Amino acid sequence: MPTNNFINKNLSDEDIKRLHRKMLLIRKCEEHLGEATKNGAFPGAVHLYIGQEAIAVPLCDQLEDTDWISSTHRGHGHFIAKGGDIKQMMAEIYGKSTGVCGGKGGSMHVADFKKGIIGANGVVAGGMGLAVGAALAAKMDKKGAVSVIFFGDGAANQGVLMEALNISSLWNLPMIFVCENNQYSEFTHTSEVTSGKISDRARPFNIPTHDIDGNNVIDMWQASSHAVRRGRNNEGPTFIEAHTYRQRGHVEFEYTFLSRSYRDQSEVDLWKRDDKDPLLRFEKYLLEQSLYIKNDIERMHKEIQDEVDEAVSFALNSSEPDPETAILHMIEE
Amino acid sequence: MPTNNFINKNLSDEDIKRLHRKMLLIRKCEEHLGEATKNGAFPGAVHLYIGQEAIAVPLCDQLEDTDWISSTHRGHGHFIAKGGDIKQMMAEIYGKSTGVCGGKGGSMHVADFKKGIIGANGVVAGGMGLAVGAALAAKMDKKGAVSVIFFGDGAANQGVLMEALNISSLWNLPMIFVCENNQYSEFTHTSEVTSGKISDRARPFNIPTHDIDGNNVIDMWQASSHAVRRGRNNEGPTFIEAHTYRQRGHVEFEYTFLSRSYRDQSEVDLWKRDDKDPLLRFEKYLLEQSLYIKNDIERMHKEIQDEVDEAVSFALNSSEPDPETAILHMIEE
Amino acid sequence: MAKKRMMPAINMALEEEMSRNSKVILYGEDAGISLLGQTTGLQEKFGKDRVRDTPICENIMTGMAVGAAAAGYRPICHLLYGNFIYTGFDSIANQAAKLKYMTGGQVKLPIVYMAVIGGGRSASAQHSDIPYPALMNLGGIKIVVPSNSRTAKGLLKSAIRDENPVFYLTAASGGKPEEVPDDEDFLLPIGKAECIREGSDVTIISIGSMTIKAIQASQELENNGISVDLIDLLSLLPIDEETIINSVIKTGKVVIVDEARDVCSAASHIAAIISDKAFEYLRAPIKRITVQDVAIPYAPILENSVIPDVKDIINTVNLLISSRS
Amino acid sequence: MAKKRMMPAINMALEEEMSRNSKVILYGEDAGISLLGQTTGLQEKFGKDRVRDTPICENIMTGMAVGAAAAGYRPICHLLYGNFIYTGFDSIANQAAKLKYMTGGQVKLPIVYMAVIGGGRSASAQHSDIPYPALMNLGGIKIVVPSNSRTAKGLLKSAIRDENPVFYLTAASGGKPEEVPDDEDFLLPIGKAECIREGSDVTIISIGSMTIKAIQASQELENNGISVDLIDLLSLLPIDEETIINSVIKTGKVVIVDEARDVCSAASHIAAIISDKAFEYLRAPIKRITVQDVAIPYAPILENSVIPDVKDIINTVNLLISSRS
Ligand SMILES: Cc1ncc(C[n+]2csc(CCOP(=O)(O)OP(=O)(O)O)c2C)c(N)n1
Ligand SMILES: Cc1ncc(C[n+]2csc(CCOP(=O)(O)OP(=O)(O)O)c2C)c(N)n1
Ligand SMILES: [Mg+2]
Ligand SMILES: [Mg+2]
Repeated sequence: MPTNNFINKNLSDEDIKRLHRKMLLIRKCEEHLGEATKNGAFPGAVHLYIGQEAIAVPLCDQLEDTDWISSTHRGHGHFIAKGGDIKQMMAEIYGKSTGVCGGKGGSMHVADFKKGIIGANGVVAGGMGLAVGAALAAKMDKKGAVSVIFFGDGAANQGVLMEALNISSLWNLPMIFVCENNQYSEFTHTSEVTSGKISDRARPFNIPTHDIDGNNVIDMWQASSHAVRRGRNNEGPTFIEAHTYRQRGHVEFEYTFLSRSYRDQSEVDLWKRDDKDPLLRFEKYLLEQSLYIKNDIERMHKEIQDEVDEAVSFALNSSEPDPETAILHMIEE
Repeated sequence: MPTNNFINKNLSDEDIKRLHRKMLLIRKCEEHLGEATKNGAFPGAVHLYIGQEAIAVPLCDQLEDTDWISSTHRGHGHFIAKGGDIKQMMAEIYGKSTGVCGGKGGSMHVADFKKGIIGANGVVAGGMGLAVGAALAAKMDKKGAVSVIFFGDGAANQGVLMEALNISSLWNLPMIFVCENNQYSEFTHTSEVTSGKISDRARPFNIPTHDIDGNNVIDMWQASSHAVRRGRNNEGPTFIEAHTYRQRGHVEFEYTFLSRSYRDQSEVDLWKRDDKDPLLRFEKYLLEQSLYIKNDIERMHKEIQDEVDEAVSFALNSSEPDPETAILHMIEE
Repeated sequence: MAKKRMMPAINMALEEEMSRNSKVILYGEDAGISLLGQTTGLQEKFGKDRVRDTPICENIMTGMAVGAAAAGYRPICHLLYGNFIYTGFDSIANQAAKLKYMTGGQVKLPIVYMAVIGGGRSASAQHSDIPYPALMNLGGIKIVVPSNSRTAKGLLKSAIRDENPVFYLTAASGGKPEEVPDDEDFLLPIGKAECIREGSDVTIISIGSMTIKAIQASQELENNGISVDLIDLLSLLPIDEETIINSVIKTGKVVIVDEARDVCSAASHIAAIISDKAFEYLRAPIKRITVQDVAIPYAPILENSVIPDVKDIINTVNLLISSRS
Repeated sequence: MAKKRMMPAINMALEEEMSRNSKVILYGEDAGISLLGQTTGLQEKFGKDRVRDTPICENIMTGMAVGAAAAGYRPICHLLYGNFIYTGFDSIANQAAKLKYMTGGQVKLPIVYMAVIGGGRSASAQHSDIPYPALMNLGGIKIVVPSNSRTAKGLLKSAIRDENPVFYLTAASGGKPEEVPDDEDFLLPIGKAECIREGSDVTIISIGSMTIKAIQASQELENNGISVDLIDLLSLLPIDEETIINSVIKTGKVVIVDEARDVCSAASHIAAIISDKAFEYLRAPIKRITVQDVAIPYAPILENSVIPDVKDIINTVNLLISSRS
């Protein structure tokens, strides 16, 4: 998988730089969370998106606030990619009153409906129905909005996927199915729990599929562009299987409670290399294409790191939620 | 669909006659129930198997008591085909103490575990998990037993089907999936609620499929024979989509409560003709092949009718269940 | 005002609300032709866009309602029978009941989940359950159980206008025709019980299908000189604690009639409320008349033996009245 | 006898029962490596045939257990978190709980459904539910909720040997190490509560995770001269009515501590039983200490504010004791 397989047909330099920036923002946020969780800086567990940034970013880049996304327990990346505010996200994960959910949701429930972010979801494949429902609404609104479900290879084994494919196809819904096949479902390799090729599961429903390298941001941009176009033009659903790799544990800190390892460190290391890791590959490409010089990239890293640090400070400096708020928001009065 | 497309490669005359007898037995039972329900002869509603006999019979003919079947709300045919006792079935539907479930289950729950009949099921696709569980048991027992799930075209839209396909394929279970596509799901034509071809849904899981004329008893026998052989030899699951037609209403008596019709009578009539109806087609073939003369068939009809009448008398003459038994059997004490 | 049975009353409410607000949409299996009669004619009137026939897939149907509601619609998800609520339970319990809370109140979820419940028709165990006990603990939803055509109309209209997921559960066994107001704004408040008959000797609290039996029983009891305060509960979430407690203050004796199985039934929770908040007014044990913990059997003689009937109510009240204190 | 935490105690019971009976099989997501520790090492010991890693598909997992049990095995279906019981609810409610009954008792269904439940770990709403209120009404199943390592072992072994579907629900938040008998036939009877401490002023009934808090509270109360009869309920289906009622006869005052949301909680049903069958012995309102009807929030300060704690128990008991009568 050499870097020169980035074949860019549609993207301007501006576009490319914007994608890079977003991917980097996700990476830095996640790296912070990975570090901070070791010190117990925030209360809950986190599932990090590191290594999968090239999936959410190019797709969400083509979406508006009026489009919908619904995602997974590994949902920070989707939230950020769709324009979620990282201050509010950090504050949420830190369990603060200024969090996007007021401290009620935490990492697995970051959501911002104003921005079309239905949110992360703690139930595997739990976001599927939500996304299809939003797609139905989008279809009925006739304003060309689309709805995206991000889900894992593990989630692809939940039957609700088949129900979603059937109904999306039948009703010609503006649905975009994005299976992020990161090769693991918790601690089990996909091949042990998944029969056949996941993208083939869309075929019986005559849904166009893309089976792509999810660590190649341009490939993902192109597949997304096709899917978004179809949705906007009322041409129906599209299925993307994006092959990638989960560089981090299923959940941070898992080595503290697992009785044994489940994959070789060498495998992980392989995927962190600059010909595999989506960000490093992309940066290599940026340099090769002379879109940036090394200095620019360093500057970008610093700039983004500052942004993340600021978000973390915001979270740290925010107040705890008022316990009185715990009983609010179950019911609309 | 001319009758001469019965291409018999494996069946002896004895086999053929046995299949005919079983199909006729189902037909006569169901005809009785269709008539009797008009007079309110028994308490619950019935969903009749008329027109689908060529599916359950040739498959179950190749099964032993140690093999399992799990079926649907339209389950009398499967029960009889697998060797269920028609006296006990009639008594059950008549709500009597001698019923196979002691009057607790009724039409939608006829079952006989001693005979491998997990039973009919009132929840669409509800039998899927039960059959897969039995297949797992069969696999672990290593005695070559197989497990069959009969389900409708409507049930094929329940996500649990995909879960069943995945796990059966992964674990190489001796499962036989039989989708009886009778073109209707209640009052809705399959095409309106089902995207694509149902048998294609097994393909992503690399499960061999048969897409056959379910009104052709020999075709169904052959497909079943392949499926059963695979199961017995530990070669894994097989999927059969058997195309047929629901000659009766979804439920008997539906015209009394539906506000409008949902299909043309001419369509129904077409499928009742002797080149379409599985029993009539089969009888025509029996005559053509000189396996029977007309007289034999008439004799058979009478013989079977007597058998059914006897079962009905048994049911009618049986006592009501003792109300005290209502509180038994929830829990094994 | 005309006499209508339950299903036509429901149909009327649906038609009025769909006419009133174009954001109201409805979907379910055979919603067009209508298996049970609630939705008859709606597809013809409002089109296949707003009244949709779905495949059989309760699992996603319940979740779709949440997504569509979050995106601005007011979906009515028709689940046919109460037992199929279980089939779609995941999205109900994990999404519909919690999404608003988990996201800090960001979203409104105006959803109606509709189904018929209960026995009495030899439909056996998988078509006769009373599913509300499994729903009542979830929080984040409302539950209404009308007892007749009038309350069926008034509560459905309120449910459709409510900004929360509301379970709208009506007795499968129907009921008698009854006067139903034509008023297009005839709303009954969710969370409010109705006192059907005032009395002083005993409180009977009834739910859904049991109300008609409780009315009959109260009549007979009255004929024997026992004065019944009869409360038709109508809403299970929220429960009208005030009406219940005020009645107990008057009578000091309570019988609760619920077609659910006994353990963790609505009746249990009502008893718990009373034994906490109205303890000092109680003058006798709180009696629950429910289904013993069995599934609903098929044969009528068995089914009748497990579902509470008028005689059960009368006997229980008589026992309570004759007990000392 | 050695001190063990909850998970190792569960692991021990699983290993003993799987060794004892080759028909016992176990499956679940990552059952081999074990996310939570219950099943650690079992796959290595018993092989991939008897200890299976499943895909994520709770919907069929719960149903498969029924089929495998009907066909002669004793499956343990590991569902990880209590919230995923909802994901597999259809086959639980419509099949496991009813199949025996619907078929006139033809079949035995020796199944264990296993999950961790409850909050206290900032796991938020979809990983912290107490699902038993949704299960208790179903009938046809049993439910046990051990409170520590010893009861965890004894009840799991009984659950595996039981001929019915048993829900085996343990607190996700674990607990302290405690003595666990090595005895391979150490069984605790399902349906039997344990009286942890004898007293005369007030009965405290606690469930699962709440028992440890109730013990602490009882201790403190005792220090202040209030004598507590503390019952660790252990089984929710069936409920040990006898032990409960005998205690109420002694004390006349009851507090029930349940980590479930309040409406239709186990606490509600226990209150209902008492207010019916032990009414004449009651000398004060029956108090429930439960979670208000909210989902479990993420931030610790919020979560702590909704989950019952030692102070809540003490305050409630004090109030009850100081009330007249
Ligand atoms: C319904 C449900 N079952 C099980 C779990 C536990 N669980 C959380 S994440 C996970 C694996 C998900 O794998 P995948 O979909 O591939 O996503 P990834 O973690 O790789 O991003 C499991 C089993 C859950 N959260 N929800
Ligand atoms: C879970 C569930 N949803 C809905 C129903 C109501 N229902 C009963 S039969 C049926 C249609 C089934 O169609 P199909 O599977 O094709 O079987 P057929 O009746 O044609 O034999 C429906 C929707 C049900 N019984 N169970
Ligand atoms: Mg994965
Ligand atoms: Mg059909």
